[in-house]
Amino acid sequence: MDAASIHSRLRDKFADKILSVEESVKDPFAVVDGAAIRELCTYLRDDEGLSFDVLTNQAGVDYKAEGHVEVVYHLYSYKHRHYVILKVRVPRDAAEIPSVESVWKAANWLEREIFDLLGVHFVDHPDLRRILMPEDWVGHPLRKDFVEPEEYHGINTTRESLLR
Amino acid sequence: MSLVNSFSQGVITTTADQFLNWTRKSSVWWMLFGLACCAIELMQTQGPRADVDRFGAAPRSSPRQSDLMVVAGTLTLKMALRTKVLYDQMPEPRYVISMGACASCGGLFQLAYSVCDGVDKVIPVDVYVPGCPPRPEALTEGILKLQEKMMTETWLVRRPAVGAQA
Amino acid sequence: MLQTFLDSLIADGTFGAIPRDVAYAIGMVAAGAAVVFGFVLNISGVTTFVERRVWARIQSRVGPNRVGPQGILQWLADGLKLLMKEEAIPYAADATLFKLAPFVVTIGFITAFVAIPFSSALIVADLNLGILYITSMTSLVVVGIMIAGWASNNKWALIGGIRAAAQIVSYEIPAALSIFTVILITGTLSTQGIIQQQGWGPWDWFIFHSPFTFIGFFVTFVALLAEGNRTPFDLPEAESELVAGFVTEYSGARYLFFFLVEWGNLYIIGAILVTLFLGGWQAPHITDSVVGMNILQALTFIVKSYLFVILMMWIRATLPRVRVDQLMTTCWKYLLPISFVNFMGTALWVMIWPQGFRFAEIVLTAMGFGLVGYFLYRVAFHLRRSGAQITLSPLS
Amino acid sequence: MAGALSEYFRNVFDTAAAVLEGMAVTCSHFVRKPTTVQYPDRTDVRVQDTLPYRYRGILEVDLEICTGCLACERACPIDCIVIDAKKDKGTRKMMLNRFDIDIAKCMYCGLCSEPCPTGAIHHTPEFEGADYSLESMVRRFVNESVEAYKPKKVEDDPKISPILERGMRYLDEFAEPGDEAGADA
Amino acid sequence: MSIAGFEVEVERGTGLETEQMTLNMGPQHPSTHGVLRFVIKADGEVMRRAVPDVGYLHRSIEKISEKVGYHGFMPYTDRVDYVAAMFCNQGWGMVTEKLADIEVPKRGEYCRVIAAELNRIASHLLSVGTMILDIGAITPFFHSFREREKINDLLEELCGARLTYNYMRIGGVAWDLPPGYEEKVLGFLGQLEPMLDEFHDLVTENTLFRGRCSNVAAIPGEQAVAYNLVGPNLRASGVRYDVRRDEPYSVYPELEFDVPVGTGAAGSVGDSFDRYAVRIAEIKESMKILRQCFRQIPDGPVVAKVPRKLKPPEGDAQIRVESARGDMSWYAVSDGTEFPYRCKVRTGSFAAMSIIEDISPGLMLADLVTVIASLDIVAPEVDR
Repeated sequence: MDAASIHSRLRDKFADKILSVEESVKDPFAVVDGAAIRELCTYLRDDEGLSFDVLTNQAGVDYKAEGHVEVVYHLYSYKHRHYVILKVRVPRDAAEIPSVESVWKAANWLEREIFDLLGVHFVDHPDLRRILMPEDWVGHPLRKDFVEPEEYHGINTTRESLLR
Repeated sequence: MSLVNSFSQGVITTTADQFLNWTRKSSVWWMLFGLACCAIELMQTQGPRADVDRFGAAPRSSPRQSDLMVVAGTLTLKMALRTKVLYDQMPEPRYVISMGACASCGGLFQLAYSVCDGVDKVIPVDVYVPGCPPRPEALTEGILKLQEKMMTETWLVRRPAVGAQA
Repeated sequence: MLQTFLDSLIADGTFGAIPRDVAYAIGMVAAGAAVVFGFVLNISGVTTFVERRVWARIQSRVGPNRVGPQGILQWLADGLKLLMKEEAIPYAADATLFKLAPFVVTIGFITAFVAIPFSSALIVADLNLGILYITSMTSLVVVGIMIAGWASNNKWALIGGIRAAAQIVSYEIPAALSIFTVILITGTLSTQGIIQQQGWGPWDWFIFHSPFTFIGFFVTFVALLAEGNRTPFDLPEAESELVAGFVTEYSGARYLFFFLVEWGNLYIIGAILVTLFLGGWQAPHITDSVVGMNILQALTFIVKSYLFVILMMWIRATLPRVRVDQLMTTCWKYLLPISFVNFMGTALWVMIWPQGFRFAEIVLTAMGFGLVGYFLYRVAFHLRRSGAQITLSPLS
Repeated sequence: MAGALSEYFRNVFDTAAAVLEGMAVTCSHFVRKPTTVQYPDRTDVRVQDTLPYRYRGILEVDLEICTGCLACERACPIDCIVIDAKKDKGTRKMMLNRFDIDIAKCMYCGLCSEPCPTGAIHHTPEFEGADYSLESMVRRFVNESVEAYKPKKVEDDPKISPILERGMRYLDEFAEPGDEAGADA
Repeated sequence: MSIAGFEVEVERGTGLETEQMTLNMGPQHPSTHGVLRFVIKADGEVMRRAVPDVGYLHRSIEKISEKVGYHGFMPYTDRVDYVAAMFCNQGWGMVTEKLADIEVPKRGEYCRVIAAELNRIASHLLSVGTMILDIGAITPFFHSFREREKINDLLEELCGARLTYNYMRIGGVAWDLPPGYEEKVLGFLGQLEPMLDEFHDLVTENTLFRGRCSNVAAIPGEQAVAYNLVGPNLRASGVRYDVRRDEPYSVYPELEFDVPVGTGAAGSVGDSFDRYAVRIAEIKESMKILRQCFRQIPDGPVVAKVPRKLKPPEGDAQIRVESARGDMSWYAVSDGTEFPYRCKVRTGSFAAMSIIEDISPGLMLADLVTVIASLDIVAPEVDR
């Protein structure tokens, strides 16, 4: 199934939850309502004709200028060999999305990573802890306004170049 | 050792020192402490082509039995604290080789927010080996350089006080 | 032998007014020190060097070859370096036990040498329960290992210690049962007695005495491998699982003791096997000189047992490690029943042919050599297939 | 019962056979020649000389043919090259006052030698550079300021032309970009 | 509960107070393949739970992409997965080419595939070698490294480095094949075959090795898919999916190869032995691909003309590459400047690492190292 027909199927089912679709770009995507993402994903996984059985990638992007954080879901179906891209946009200062961990186990760590690096809270995630950064790290590094700390546990994080 | 630095220079003490240094240099046991890319080259150094075992340098998995820590790869801030602990666990005399650009000064990861720019910020380093990653022969050269350094050390002979040399 | 020598010295008046018992004691200590420093430590040390070279060759490397000519001083450098290194005792460790463990292990290992017969005359003490003494003394090692694992206050070390205990205690049974098969034939526990009943020719060795001893030899070998913590049974110090097992926290000279015991034990295993199954020091009678014969016998014995040491290194380089449950399965489900059958079978065999059955011995010898022949054929096959360059020189 | 017993013995036999086969493989290695290259001293040729032409070892600069165009400095993603090239007011010639490479930081990616117009900056097969301090690992190529090379149509200086030739040969190794339609060719 | 076929009762009501032991494995541990840490709850030798703690090698490669530009990021991708760097090179090249609409010349694509498949062999050799080392046999590790060293030589001749190749460029590759390369590679493949046979005799057929791997951490197909396990790990669980065949990229449609899957040869489908066997089979497939490549490679340029300051149009793109550790998914966002706005890579080891917590209960301590090794986890791929 190509992206357009998947999108139209989604539109039929969740009319008001699909905020917009973009089909003229390289990777067509649908922007969906964050609050309904779990519902949508469950449908995408369980529907016979779609059966998106795998979440291949989940990426967070911080659009500082637009004031939102975007979480991109790349879904793929081993059965039908088609994929779809969903995007969820949440405001930067109140980034909260329902977790899809219950839909795909793979989302567990991917969501933890997005939480760690971009500070998006995934509601109902079973184990939302920092994953890559130390527990006592301050800030979310992949946010565009992240400032590298000068010192971490007494270790200076800057180094003077020898090429003075 | 209570004997350290307790004798003045003499033929016997210098010979004893030489002998001690010889045993140390001939049996550099390094700790299995691969961090990143360089760890693969560290394995290759131990592997059939380069075979650093020729010089008596064998791998040890416990820091307690190692003489040499080859910091092979990028040291992240999260790992830097552990590295200090591991170094503290090693018994004296201990040596550190900083293998590759990342361990020496952060290298290409100086731009990163989570990387400790150089292992010398955490523990003292004896030999720096350039390369990204250094090829096994380059690390072998680093170990030979370290052996050279070991041979110049004095244990029994009293070292001149700091500043007396000037 | 030692006693007669001491007696003659006392008669000479070398000891002067020293009481007889004290003279004995001094003599024993001197002899012990001579054995320990002249042979035991060296054989352990050299073994570490040989092992590294053997491994290296199997792994297409050259191994240590820079320290001294061909690297033969490598073990000396290793040992002396360890002696002169800082000895750290972990803060939370049980210091007394932590210090005690290496000595317990070493005692268990060195005292075993007392009853090892190097030639018809060269034995510290020909105890009349010799072989039992050796097995019980080597079992003392497990106590040391357990103490080490416990006292280190390190969980990896603890697991290593517990594993060692379970393993060594279990494998003691098949090992002892298989050793008893030989004792059924000889009727004596004395190591010299066992060897004297064998001959220099392979057909006179107990391994080819009957099909049961033939299998018993392999059972003993496997069980002793497990008792010596050697691959495929090196679980207590499994490097990839338990960091370094029970020695994780040991450094410096204390580690050196464990180090010596581990490699020295190989020689003891070889010596036990050679004594029991492979004719011990028995050599063809080519000279009438007692000294000459003794030298020849000692050489035979040392070479034979050292071949086993090399075999064990070679096994270690070849085989992966078993898992704990597989270790126990091997012992209780395979080795134990087989050694029981062996024991009963040998008993029957000895009842029927008390003087041995010549035909079976010759057939078994032929089979043994046939096995070696087939093995060599496979080796040649692998060599041919790989198309690798061949060199016969062990030097590098 | 019989099945279990035969399986029991088959297990024993299989294990023994597999062990024997493995031992035969390893035994055959006893007489194989080790593949070790005994760096540094016991080799027939220096290891450096056995490395391929493209090997990316420690960077070197031939100042004779350096044009001072700063292309390498710009290409370096981690700024481990620092060049100070200034036009001398009096002589109106490009002068190189400084050309430093921090080989401790360098990641040996080769991105700097690719845009060089003359092949002045290039990787050598040299890899030995271990040292006791980081400061000594900075390679400073300019001792006193030198004149930058000015490309000519035909190089006739006998001193420079072999160096330039070497530089151009180094550059030739890099692939020539085809145009985008080249895919169909 | 059952361990390796034996029913084991862990807690009997004997009144003995038992306590679970918390073990801390890593970050420095001989068999964690880099720096990984596991917090293990163990009941004697049996694990109740092994919780991975990653991030000890988080080098913020994704953030750096925002600072160094499209060309300058290429060497960094080498470090995403240093064991199989070619695939990361290729992934970054492909995603940028997709963003900027660059077409790679045919010969360039073939060069990429040749380099990548050589790298795949090297990576799998390392993987099986370290797996056997972790299981306790020392020699096969050295033998696989001996062969790997030869591949390193070949790649060194091609691109000048042994590990961090930086071979590919946006729009193609940096160097054409050196003269006489075909003979060298084919010569190497010719002698790799007997080596693999020997490996088979030494390792694969070894009952002790099989005993350690069979039925250890068998992952059923559905679980593997749910955790997004990819590459050899997924195929070992019986799911016949290979990006090279099912979502073809580069010149893979022109090449013929099989996709091996786990068959449960030593136990159940998807166990550690299957993962090992699939890797060995893939080495053979890669050899097949390499031979075809050299037969089919056309003449022509190897790299397209790409501006030195590349400014792809605004937008995002996602591509997938079949790396040695499976489907590697690259997602890049461009904002029209010469620096990428965001780059995200989802790697095979990341998923493989996340499944360990789920499959660890009931395994023995010794099995954990088998599982880590058989899943072929490379630490920087998890952490990036």
